[in-house]
Amino acid sequence: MSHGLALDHAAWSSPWRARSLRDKGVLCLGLLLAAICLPPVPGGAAVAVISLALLLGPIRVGWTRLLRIGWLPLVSILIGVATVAVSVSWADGLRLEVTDAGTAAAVQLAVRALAATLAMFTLACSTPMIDLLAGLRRLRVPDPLIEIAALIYRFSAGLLDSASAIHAAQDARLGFVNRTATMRSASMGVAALFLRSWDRARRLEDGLAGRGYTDALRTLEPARRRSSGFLAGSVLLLVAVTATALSWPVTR
Amino acid sequence: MHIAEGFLPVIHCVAWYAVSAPFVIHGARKVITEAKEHPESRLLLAAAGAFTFVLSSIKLPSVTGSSSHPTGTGLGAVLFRPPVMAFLSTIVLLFQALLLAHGGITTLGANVFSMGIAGPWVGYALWTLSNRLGWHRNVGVFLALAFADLSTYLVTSVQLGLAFPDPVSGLAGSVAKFAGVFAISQVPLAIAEGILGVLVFRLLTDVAAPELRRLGVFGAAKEAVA
Amino acid sequence: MSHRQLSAHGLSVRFGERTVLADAELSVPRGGRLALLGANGSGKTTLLRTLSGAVRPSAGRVQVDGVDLDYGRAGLRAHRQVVQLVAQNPDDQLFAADVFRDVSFGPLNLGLTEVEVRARVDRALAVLSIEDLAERPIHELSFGQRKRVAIAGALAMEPCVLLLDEPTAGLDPQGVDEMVAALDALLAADTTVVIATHEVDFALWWADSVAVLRDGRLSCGSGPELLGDPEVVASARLRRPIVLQVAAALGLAPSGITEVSSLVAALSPHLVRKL
Amino acid sequence: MSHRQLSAHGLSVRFGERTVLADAELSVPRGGRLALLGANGSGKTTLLRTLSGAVRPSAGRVQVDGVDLDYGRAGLRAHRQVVQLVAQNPDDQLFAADVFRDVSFGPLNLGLTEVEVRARVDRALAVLSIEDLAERPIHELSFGQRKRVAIAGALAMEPCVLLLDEPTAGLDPQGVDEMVAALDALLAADTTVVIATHEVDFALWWADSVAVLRDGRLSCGSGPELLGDPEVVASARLRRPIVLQVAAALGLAPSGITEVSSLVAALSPHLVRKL
Repeated sequence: MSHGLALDHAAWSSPWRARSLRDKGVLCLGLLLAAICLPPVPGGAAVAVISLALLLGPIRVGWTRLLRIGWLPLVSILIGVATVAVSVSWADGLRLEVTDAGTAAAVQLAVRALAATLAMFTLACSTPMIDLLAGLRRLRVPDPLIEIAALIYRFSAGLLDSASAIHAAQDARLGFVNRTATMRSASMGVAALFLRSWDRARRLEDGLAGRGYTDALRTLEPARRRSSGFLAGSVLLLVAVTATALSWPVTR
Repeated sequence: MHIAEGFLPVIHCVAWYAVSAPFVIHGARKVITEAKEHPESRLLLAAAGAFTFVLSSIKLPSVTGSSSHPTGTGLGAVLFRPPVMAFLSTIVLLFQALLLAHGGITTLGANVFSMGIAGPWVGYALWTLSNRLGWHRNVGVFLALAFADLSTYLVTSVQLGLAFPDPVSGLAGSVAKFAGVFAISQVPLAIAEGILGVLVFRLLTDVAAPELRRLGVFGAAKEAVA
Repeated sequence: MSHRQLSAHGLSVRFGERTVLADAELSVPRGGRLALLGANGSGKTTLLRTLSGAVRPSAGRVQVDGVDLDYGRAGLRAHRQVVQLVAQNPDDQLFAADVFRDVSFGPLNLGLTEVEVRARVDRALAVLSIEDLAERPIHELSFGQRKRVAIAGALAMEPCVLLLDEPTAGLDPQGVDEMVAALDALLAADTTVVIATHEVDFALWWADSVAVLRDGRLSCGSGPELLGDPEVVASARLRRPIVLQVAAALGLAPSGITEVSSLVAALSPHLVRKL
Repeated sequence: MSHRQLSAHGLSVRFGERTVLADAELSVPRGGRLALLGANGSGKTTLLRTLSGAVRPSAGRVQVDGVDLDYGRAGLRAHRQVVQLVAQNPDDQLFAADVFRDVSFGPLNLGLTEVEVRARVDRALAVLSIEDLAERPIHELSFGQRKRVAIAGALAMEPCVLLLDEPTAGLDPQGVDEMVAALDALLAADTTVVIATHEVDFALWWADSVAVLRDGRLSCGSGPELLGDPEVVASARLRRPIVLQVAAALGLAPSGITEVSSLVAALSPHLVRKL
């Protein structure tokens, strides 16, 4: 975890990792779909609450980690929502104003984006990237593409560590003391990273040849637990959310 | 700045997926052909993808003193060509969404179009044009990187503007609004990315000439000149 | 695994103008522990790579049971099931996201069925006592753990001979202990183990026999004899192991001294009284 | 360079839930050789990074001449001219194309004139006896050479204290000799040298004093005393140095024993006769 990707670490340590992708996929992608398809209130709100309960409950992300993961999308949602809320016009000089229609659209957007983000977290925090790629393979995405994606994942971890080590070393020698130095440091760092990623690939190719690598990077998939109960429960939950959301305006 | 998860209405999500798909499939086909002809290129393509991913997650100083993430797609387009970048950017954006919570799955199609297709093609077009006009390589690199970055953000502004027309001033207003928030603040960053690219390229020609030759970067420059 | 006789005769390797190995002779003792000693850049890694079939010698030959290594596709494929090389840096060999997937790579390339592959992975992890790491992501493992995973990946090919490049480099004392336990388990599982190292104290203690690389040539023999010889270690740009330095300073013959306890045993008769 | 007093008081560092350092106290002896010992993952690197200002402690403080380190921009900038850290892996520190350009990186950032930068680079290369490498591309250098270039890069900042993380890791005996000569040259140039290592034999021989990291806490003292204590080394997940193992097996007190010659000297009076 030295590279500090909190989402990645959460996924690998989640109790749900051993569940089959089919089960998790139906639930998590179902929630995501509900978040963007259903009216934000109550559909999106319900998805947000359910996702939050799943994340803090069975997926065991924990509050502190969730905040650490969540602040970046939260900030970017807020900037976007604020931009939608404020209207501009320039017919008679530049004017900024907040209209009722703008505010309503902004609130709807905020709820939908928040719900979708939390729904996406249920997948990202319970399923390592590599399992998702294995799922894509089963969806007939060609092998070479999956292999390259899996290697990108593996290389990225080491390269992120290199990037932070280079940054620390440059900082220690005052590499970010002013703008000129910063530009020089950044360019040297990027060039060094390029060479390192290239070198890494070459050396790995050598190492894999000894293990019989010719034209495919086949590996065996670890066993995963399928549960029809889990699947049925997920479907029921999604149906319930959808039904409630669609009948909401009628019952009110 | 990618479009966050859940930010676009469902129709827009589907539409951008549909618009991006042909480009990504075209890139993926090229990648598959390359991987089948030269098995070792899988590892090199993966190195290129990891490089792009890490580049997009490190901070870049801006001329104004604030800092932001470079898109890296201009550099990628020059080094690895736009079709390959369309594929690699899709992977990188998927990773950014699921590993960094930056971007999203529902907005992946839109983000791929701005960062993986529009940016690289604009950058590559300027790189080729500059080479053809016989301009200095540094000019080509600067233009490619700066405008790949800038066009990515402009396209993002248009995408958001289309999704959220301003109740007062309509589509024009909303695009101007988002461009104001994202693209204008991006101009200094685009310039910074362009300058950085020139410096990086100078270093790479010093120490990585064989690698660049293998990628065909020098060849492209020469071919375009001739 | 049945023991196979791996040997090299008149092996020369040249890279451009540089001669790395010159007429090297080596016969790997079956089922034993051989330590290959040499300074950095002395050609240890090249020798291991040549033995594994990854480098084709400019002259001489590598043999298994007296039969020359055939550098064709099928020949190399067969050779990889006899000899496996574990690189010094585990990241040169580990490519998958988690341990289980990575170790399964080699056996899958052998064209085995899924059941057989699963069994091989389980066996390899068990020999190295890293069953508990099976589902862990490789990028979260410590350096020592990654080293053992890389060994498991090679072991799953079920070779008769395992060549390890600097297996203890970068490991702290506890890491070395764990590596020694792993090597013992390999030997117990009937694998011949060859390590390349410059750590003379460790090599003297661990190995049954040693081979020292000097100017591209190999001298083979017993540890105390070769590593206790000031002329040999100097020309190999190594140093004498500490216990042999002590023995020499006190005028004791090196033979039989491989570690602290054998040094103390050799010394005891000469002490005035038990201190 | 004038000597400055680097010290740490009540230093605690936590990463998330993990406590790496807990209330560590350290006073670096001016102009001396301090070895910081600990197993992999014991927090050696974190301690060095905290002393260098790269990591901000959760509690406690780092001081220079009794003045708290100020983590503002200017404070850190001043601190980096007092303390420099050399990472274990030279490749994490070398990013320029050739040696001259790499070593000049720090001095250039200090805003010195070209003449001054050139003078500093020349001095640093001279101290490490690598003037002949100045124009060489870094990727052509051996591992040991790269390690010395990384030290030259830190030295060109002209710090009073140089912290080296595992300076001997991965080096063969000749590489270690060259590193020792480089460290001696640093000391002769009035630099205080602190090394972090798990190589107990080397640390015992080289250092004037040692600090052992156990469960995030530091124990400081003399090498023979601390490293000869079975309880200390066991709880630090280290081992006793070989000469101290021999001394203990023979019933000799560890004090004063740091290498083969001092062991032999301590032993001689107890021998029946010169063997």
